[in-house]
Amino acid sequence: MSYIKPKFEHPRAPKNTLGYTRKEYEGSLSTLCAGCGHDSISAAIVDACFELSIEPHRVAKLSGIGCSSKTPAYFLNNSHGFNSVHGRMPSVATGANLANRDLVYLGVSGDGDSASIGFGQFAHVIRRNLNMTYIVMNNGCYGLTKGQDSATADHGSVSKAGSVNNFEGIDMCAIAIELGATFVAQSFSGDKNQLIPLIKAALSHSGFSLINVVSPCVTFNNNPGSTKSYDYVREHNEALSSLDFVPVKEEITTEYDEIDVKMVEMHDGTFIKLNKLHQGFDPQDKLSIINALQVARQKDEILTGLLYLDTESIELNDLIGTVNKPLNSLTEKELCPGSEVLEKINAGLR
Amino acid sequence: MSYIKPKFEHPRAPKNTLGYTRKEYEGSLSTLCAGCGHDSISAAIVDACFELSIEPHRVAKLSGIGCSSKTPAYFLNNSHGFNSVHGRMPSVATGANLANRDLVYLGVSGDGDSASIGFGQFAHVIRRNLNMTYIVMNNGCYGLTKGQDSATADHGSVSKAGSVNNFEGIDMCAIAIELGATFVAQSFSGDKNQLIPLIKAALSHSGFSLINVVSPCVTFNNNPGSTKSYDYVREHNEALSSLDFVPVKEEITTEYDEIDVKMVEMHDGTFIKLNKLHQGFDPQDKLSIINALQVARQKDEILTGLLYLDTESIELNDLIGTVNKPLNSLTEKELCPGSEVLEKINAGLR
Amino acid sequence: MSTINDFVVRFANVNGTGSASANSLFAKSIFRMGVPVSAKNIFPSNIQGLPTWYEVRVSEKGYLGRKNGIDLMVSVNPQSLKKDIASVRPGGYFVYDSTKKLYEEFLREDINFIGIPLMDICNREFSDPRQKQLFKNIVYVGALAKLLDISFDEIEKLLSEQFKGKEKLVIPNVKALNLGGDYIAENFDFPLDFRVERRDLVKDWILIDGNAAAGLGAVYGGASVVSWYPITPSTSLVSSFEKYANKLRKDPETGKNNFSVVQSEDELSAIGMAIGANWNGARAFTATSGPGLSLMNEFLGLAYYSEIPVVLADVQRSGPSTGMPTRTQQSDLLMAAYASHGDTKHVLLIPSTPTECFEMMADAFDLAEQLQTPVLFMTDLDLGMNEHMCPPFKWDDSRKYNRGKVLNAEELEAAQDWGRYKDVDGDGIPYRTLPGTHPTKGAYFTRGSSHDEKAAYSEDSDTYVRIMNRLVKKLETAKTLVPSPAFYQENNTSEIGVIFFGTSRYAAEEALDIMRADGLKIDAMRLKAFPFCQEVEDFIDAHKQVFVVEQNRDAQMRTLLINELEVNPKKLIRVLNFDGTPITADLIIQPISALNLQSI
Amino acid sequence: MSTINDFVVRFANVNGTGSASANSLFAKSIFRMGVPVSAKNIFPSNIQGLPTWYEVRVSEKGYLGRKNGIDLMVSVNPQSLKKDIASVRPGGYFVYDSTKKLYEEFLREDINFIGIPLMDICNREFSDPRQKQLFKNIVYVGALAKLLDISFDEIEKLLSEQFKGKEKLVIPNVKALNLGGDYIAENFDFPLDFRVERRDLVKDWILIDGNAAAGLGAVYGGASVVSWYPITPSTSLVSSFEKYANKLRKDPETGKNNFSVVQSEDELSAIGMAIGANWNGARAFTATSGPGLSLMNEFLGLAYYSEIPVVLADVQRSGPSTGMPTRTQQSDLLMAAYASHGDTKHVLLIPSTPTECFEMMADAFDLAEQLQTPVLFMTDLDLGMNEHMCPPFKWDDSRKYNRGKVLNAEELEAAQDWGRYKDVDGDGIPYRTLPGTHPTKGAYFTRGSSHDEKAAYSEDSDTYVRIMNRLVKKLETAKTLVPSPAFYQENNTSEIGVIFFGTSRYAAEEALDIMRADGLKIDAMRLKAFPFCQEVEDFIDAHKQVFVVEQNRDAQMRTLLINELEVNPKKLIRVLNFDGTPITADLIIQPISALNLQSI
Ligand SMILES: Cc1ncc(C[n+]2csc(CCOP(=O)(O)OP(=O)(O)O)c2C)c(N)n1
Ligand SMILES: Cc1ncc(C[n+]2csc(CCOP(=O)(O)OP(=O)(O)O)c2C)c(N)n1
Ligand code: SF4
Ligand code: SF4
Ligand SMILES: [Mg+2]
Ligand SMILES: [Mg+2]
Repeated sequence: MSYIKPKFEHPRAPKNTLGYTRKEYEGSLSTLCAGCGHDSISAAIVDACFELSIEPHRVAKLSGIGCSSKTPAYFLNNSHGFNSVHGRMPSVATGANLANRDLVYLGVSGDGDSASIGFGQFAHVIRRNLNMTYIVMNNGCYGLTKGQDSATADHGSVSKAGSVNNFEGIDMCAIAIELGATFVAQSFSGDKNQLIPLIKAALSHSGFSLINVVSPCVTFNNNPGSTKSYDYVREHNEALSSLDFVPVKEEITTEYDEIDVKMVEMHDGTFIKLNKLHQGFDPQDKLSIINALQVARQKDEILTGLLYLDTESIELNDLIGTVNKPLNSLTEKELCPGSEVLEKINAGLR
Repeated sequence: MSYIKPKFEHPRAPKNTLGYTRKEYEGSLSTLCAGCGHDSISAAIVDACFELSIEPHRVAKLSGIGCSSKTPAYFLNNSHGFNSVHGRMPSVATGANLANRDLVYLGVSGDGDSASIGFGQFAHVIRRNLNMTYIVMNNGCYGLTKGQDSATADHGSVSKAGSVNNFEGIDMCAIAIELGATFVAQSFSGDKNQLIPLIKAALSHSGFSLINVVSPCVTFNNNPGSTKSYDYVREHNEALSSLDFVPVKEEITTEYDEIDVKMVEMHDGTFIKLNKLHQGFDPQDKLSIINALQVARQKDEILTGLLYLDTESIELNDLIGTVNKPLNSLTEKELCPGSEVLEKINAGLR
Repeated sequence: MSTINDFVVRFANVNGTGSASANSLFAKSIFRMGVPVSAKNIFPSNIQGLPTWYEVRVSEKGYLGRKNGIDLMVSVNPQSLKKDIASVRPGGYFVYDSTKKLYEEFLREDINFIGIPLMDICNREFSDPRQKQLFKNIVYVGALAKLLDISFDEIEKLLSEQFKGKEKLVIPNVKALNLGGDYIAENFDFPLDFRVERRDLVKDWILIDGNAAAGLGAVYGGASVVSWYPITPSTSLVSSFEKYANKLRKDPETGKNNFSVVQSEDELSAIGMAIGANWNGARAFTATSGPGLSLMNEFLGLAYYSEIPVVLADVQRSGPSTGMPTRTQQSDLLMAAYASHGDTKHVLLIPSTPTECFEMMADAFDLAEQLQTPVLFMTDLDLGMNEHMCPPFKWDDSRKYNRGKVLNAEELEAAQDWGRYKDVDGDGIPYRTLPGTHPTKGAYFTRGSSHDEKAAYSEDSDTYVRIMNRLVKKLETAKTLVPSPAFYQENNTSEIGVIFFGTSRYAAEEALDIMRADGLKIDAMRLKAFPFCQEVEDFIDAHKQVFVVEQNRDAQMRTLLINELEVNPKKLIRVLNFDGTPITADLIIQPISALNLQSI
Repeated sequence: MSTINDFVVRFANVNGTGSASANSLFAKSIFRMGVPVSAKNIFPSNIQGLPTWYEVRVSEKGYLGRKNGIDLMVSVNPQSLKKDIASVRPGGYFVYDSTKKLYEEFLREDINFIGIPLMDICNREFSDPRQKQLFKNIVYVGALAKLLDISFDEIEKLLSEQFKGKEKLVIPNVKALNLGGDYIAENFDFPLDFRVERRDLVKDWILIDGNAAAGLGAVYGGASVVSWYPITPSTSLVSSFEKYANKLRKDPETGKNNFSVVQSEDELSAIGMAIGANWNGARAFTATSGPGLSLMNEFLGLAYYSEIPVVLADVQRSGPSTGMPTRTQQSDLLMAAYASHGDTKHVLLIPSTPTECFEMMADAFDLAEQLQTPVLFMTDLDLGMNEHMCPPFKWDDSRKYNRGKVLNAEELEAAQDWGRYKDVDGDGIPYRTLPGTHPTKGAYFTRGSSHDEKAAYSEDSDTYVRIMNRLVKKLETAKTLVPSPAFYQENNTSEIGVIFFGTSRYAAEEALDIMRADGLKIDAMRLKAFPFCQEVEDFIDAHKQVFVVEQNRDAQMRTLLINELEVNPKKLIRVLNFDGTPITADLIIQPISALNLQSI
């Protein structure tokens, strides 16, 4: 359990453009282990939503089952939350989104939840390009059931008990790109500066946004030999770029003609500013990132930052031609064809 | 239904090294639609097993549910067959293999079976490198439930009823490679010359072998506009190589020093001879095939042939350190520790 | 003496050869003559090339159940020839393609063979190879029309309706029809000793299959999200929804859809989406059959415990496992009623006709939202995939959807100490809120883990018990909301009762008439829902012996009755048919008469 | 007067702080003194930082069930302090860390407070920060030993066993122990008015949890393939198998494993693998809990219908849905017995002690192979995860595994017209073959679709019915093979009976003693299996009124009894506890006495 957050907030706590303070984006007290990476991600979510000035009650936060999946209780107390069943959050999120395309959908999952039992749903929600931000809190193990290897445990990673994992680890980002994901990022729970703008960018993307965040499990998978420990990740983290999220209205003052900076315009007119972009890599060129990921794997590097972005993305509701108005707000008038039509149908059946 | 096969077999029908004729590898009468691609694949399986001189009763043939999954009834009548439940054949095959690692495991599935409901099991059986040959009879639709699009239906493919598929199709081969598959091939039900040696090579591989075979559904998905029709596949088929399977004992007489021929030695000492190999492509270089698949996709080409082979593959039983002796043949002596040991255990619990 | 409007015709075809439309043309023409008719497809679980049958019962009295004994068999499938000849009742007729001679050994002395050289005729009269094949079916329809005195006019009218817009096709069809009729006229006596005679018994009734009706019911019931995974025999329910929605639910301005249908990757996902959509305030459903229902268990438990409405249509087929996927059964009842681990109970609706499919499917959404729980619409292959004659659909335009206890922003603003799982009204049903309603009020955390009245996570024993007991109370409330059973008498007059439900209705009503005509006093009740309302209990209480008719092996409804109503099992006698074919009146009469003879 | 060997101690800790081993040290020391003891963990569904309790009951009479009323509370968790103080029985004791003062408002007049400055002591006596933290637990064990007159020798012996090989650790542990004892000796009266006294009541019994025992049972039962997916409270069952197998099942020559354990990607896969392995002739099992069982429904139907042996251990927890994952319940019974769509029934085994876990788990494999069907081993969290005193494990070395009807190559060679699904022996159980056995004989096609006696696909109604009825016959045979119930009297002597099963045993036996001592005549039966054998029916027949004790809301076992044995529900009276804590004797006595007082 994390320590109790101060209840007191300074009267002059900064407010966002909606007039909310950060406090209004917080959640209940975390019951995770002190030092758990997941808590840092929760904090980054709070920051991102606060800074983006999202109305908290317009967010629906969903999860599966696991330590990671508990976190929606620890951020955004004014949002509706849904802690569903193990590995099946994507389907619940899909249904919710079909019912009301106007909310912001934020899904949180674990590597067990998404790469093991939920791998099918994970793949298919990507294929459908559901308009949601999907954060995998990836610790390479099943925290809540006491630390078994998950399907993202890397080949050769050593468990706390000393056993070596012989199976290939699933690379969530590479898989997502192969499955046609339109926004794919990777980060580290310990790197708030990278994570917060990534979450902001993901929330601004129209379509499916994956952020795979390596998030060490201090209790079961933070030992030497683990490839998901704080130490290992810090050493092997290779940021493809640092980035800033630039809200649409913000004036663009800096000079962008430097070689290693790239501005990517998002669907809603906001921008992502990629600084110190790796050479030979372009997040809008799928082949370049596929190659980069393969090469990084051979070098035991963990690439972080924005990996891939398709700004032409068409999200599910548009793919299937649904009206703009949220379906859950349709009234009898729009839903029910009425008795006259029915009489005609009857007539056709005689 | 296919036409009745001649019951009469010529007394001098050729025999394989075990003394069996091809007939002894056949199955029951197919009940699939006349012209269904799946029937050609069944025939190729019969040929491959016959030519490889596999003992039919040492094969276990398994499947899920679908037209494709019915086919194990149509080949190898002297093998035990298991028509399990929809999408879950990989788990049944895994259990079977763990119980007796000495048999040959041949799994047959459809694209609905493997890419939709069974995608999770498909991914995880690959990760475990189960020693089996896994054939996907891929027609881009659900034949048995009357032709709905499956998850391998290509983006933009037009259905018989005229609707356009808006979702990304899953590329079974690319996914398998990304997930660490150790033998990945692609073929076309109409190309017996390519398919038979591929099946032979797959059966000789120690570890997981995927053969994704485009297999048109004449009844529901053979219309113009479909990217899984006979015509489309014939036009867009781009063979990376033609190949021959060279049994270990066969004398190597031809000259192999030509530039476009590559000999790959398999785990059991047999060889695959790749003829007219595409330039810049090497089935033992993962990056080259990943790139080739991406490029082919952009050009609407269907790459066929042996795509990837890892000859260092270690199959599941070896990964987890199981004895060589089939577990199902262990006796009480090997299984039961006996009363003396139990008394010691009791003592430790007091 | 000839029998009027009372016989059974069976067609033996090869599936995938286009016989289906010819056969239903035959059935519909009788319907158009005002004579009650029912038709059943008996088809294989494959796409092309295997035997398939179509059985038409014509019944002046309006008995729409299946009946044993085939009066006339039309055989166009050599594969099943032997079996088909054997299945005709003595004295019946066997119509076949005489282009090829029948094997001597198949012939029977006790039936009449009517050979028509279908292939010869078509080869001679048509040039297009597809037409040569297809019109064989129309030729035999013409022959039957002659033999059975069916109006050629009605058939021609049906053909012109069918080919509206493609009028060119009408002419060769009519030609084929007449070729068949003429051949009979020239070569055989006609009409037969059983035949059709025009009546006015059909009134304003319609002919439709239950799945089509249910799909339409869902459109009328306001469903806007549908998630599903293909499986026989439920697939056509969703196709029907989609078809009607595409016609009736387009936004007039943009032409976009006021609904969405998503084919999911499996049934777990299908029910997950439906739950997610309902959680978020859209009316959503999924449809499946046995294997899918098995896969939905975990999610059903979540919806039950976290109190999310959801509608699930289960079109039952023969289990267990893959079973006989193209045969009917009522064998998912027990699983449906108690689906998922832990203590759970679910609401079931059980339609018996397409009209009820339409109504109950629409009602299911009201019920699910009122009760905030899954409602399972339990139909079967017979009802879902066969066309049934039934009363026309009705809709009261003043009807408002009952969305149950959902608080809007103003109500939330006014609410004192709202809690998602509080039993404010004493009916076990709490108030819910939808995401996005109010900036600071009404947000709560939905979970399948134990929670208190404020939806907070809790491992407290008392809290857990309180919520679990409230769910029991909610099911009590459900009993007052589900449809009451139908009775077949004003007052009970017998010590013997019979209970039936779903598609057993057709055969049961016929059996009832026959038994009553035979002087057997017997009261009857048709169940429409689970949990059972008071009237169900009263009916059982009022009788000494009650027969429970069902189409499964293990008498699952009887189990539910015994268990829920604390009935002495000795009182409830099983009447079972579970061979995959729809139950017949005979199968019901037999055990009842046998037992009653004994007890008299 | 002081009470000997009859009291309850509860420890309130924070989970993840290492208190577990200190607490079980406490319990085990009493056990070593020959005094019956039982201990229960009451832990949260999280990893670290939340309240967790450990409850130890000491009972001269050997009552191992939970008992209400805490005589002594050891509190080392400020989070739950208030609740913990409130939970002590009047006159009881509250031991706490007095380093910090207790809030005035928490104090109670009617209990005794024993403050020990645990933190101060440890800070003073130990330098290593981890030791400062960990040894607080040992200090309070020392204090308790003093207060309750527990032998320090026994504790020291236990410590040296525990740290065998790391002897250096023994010294500081003993030091901490004595620090606690000394503090009591210097500051308080001791021992208390209830205490421990050495006895010889434990005999050769052992102390182990049910999951460990079941895992060992599976090793002895010959399981060689295990496929599983982690879920509380079943995880430790598989860990136990793996631990013992790693010790006892290595191939002596190669050091390789004579077994394999695969952690699958989910429960569908876990049961699929177990089925595949059994199909191929290895003994295989999986273990899970409620949510996993829900997911396994489809595959269970396949195994039932295609007749494949498989063993499934369901360690039940509180449902529905995620429910209370770390609380106990017996609420998966109904789903387990009738799992999957269509008409199905499954065999259940219900152990009540670790000894039975060992035995029944081993027997489950014989039973599954004899019957060629799933066998579900139904235990619960209380049995699975808490250590229970129980008779030692026994194994008869002459025992041969009963592999059921499997034909080998010679038998196949000799067999006339073998058919996979033929009922040759009239017991409903056919003969099976394993892949690879014979070059030309015995191959067949396993399928979940309808099949005939030769395993060929069939849509024929008669064939389907024949096979389905044979499966009923097979279940009849199962009744003769499953373990008979246990009885608590030589002959029935009362009109009242009580039925219980599983972990209710502990409380029920205590209740029985008390009620009988109170002069209430009552017969008792403990169920061990489903389907019910004749003796179960006889017991119910022999009584006018039968109480059924179970740990679920909906009286699921009662439903099974009524439904399977055609019992009048009026006869079976529910005695239920479903709040997630193990049932107590009180909860059983209350309703029984109340009803019997009424009826007298
Ligand atoms: C159907 C089902 N199976 C198993 C479980 C048990 N379970 C709970 S959480 C979990 C794994 C969680 O791992 P992950 O998603 O990586 O989350 P983490 O705890 O590591 O953050 C499992 C197996 C469950 N709740 N439901
Ligand atoms: C659990 C479950 N859901 C749905 C079905 C219905 N079903 C049978 S086959 C099939 C799709 C088969 O498609 P595919 O695997 O591509 O095989 P094909 O027929 O195209 O060869 C479906 C959905 C089923 N049998 N089981
Ligand atoms: S067990 Fe691991 S994942 Fe779970 S809360 Fe603790 S540190 Fe985080
Ligand atoms: S429906 Fe399609 S896949 Fe099925 S048998 Fe016919 S052609 Fe083959
Ligand atoms: Mg994890
Ligand atoms: Mg397909």
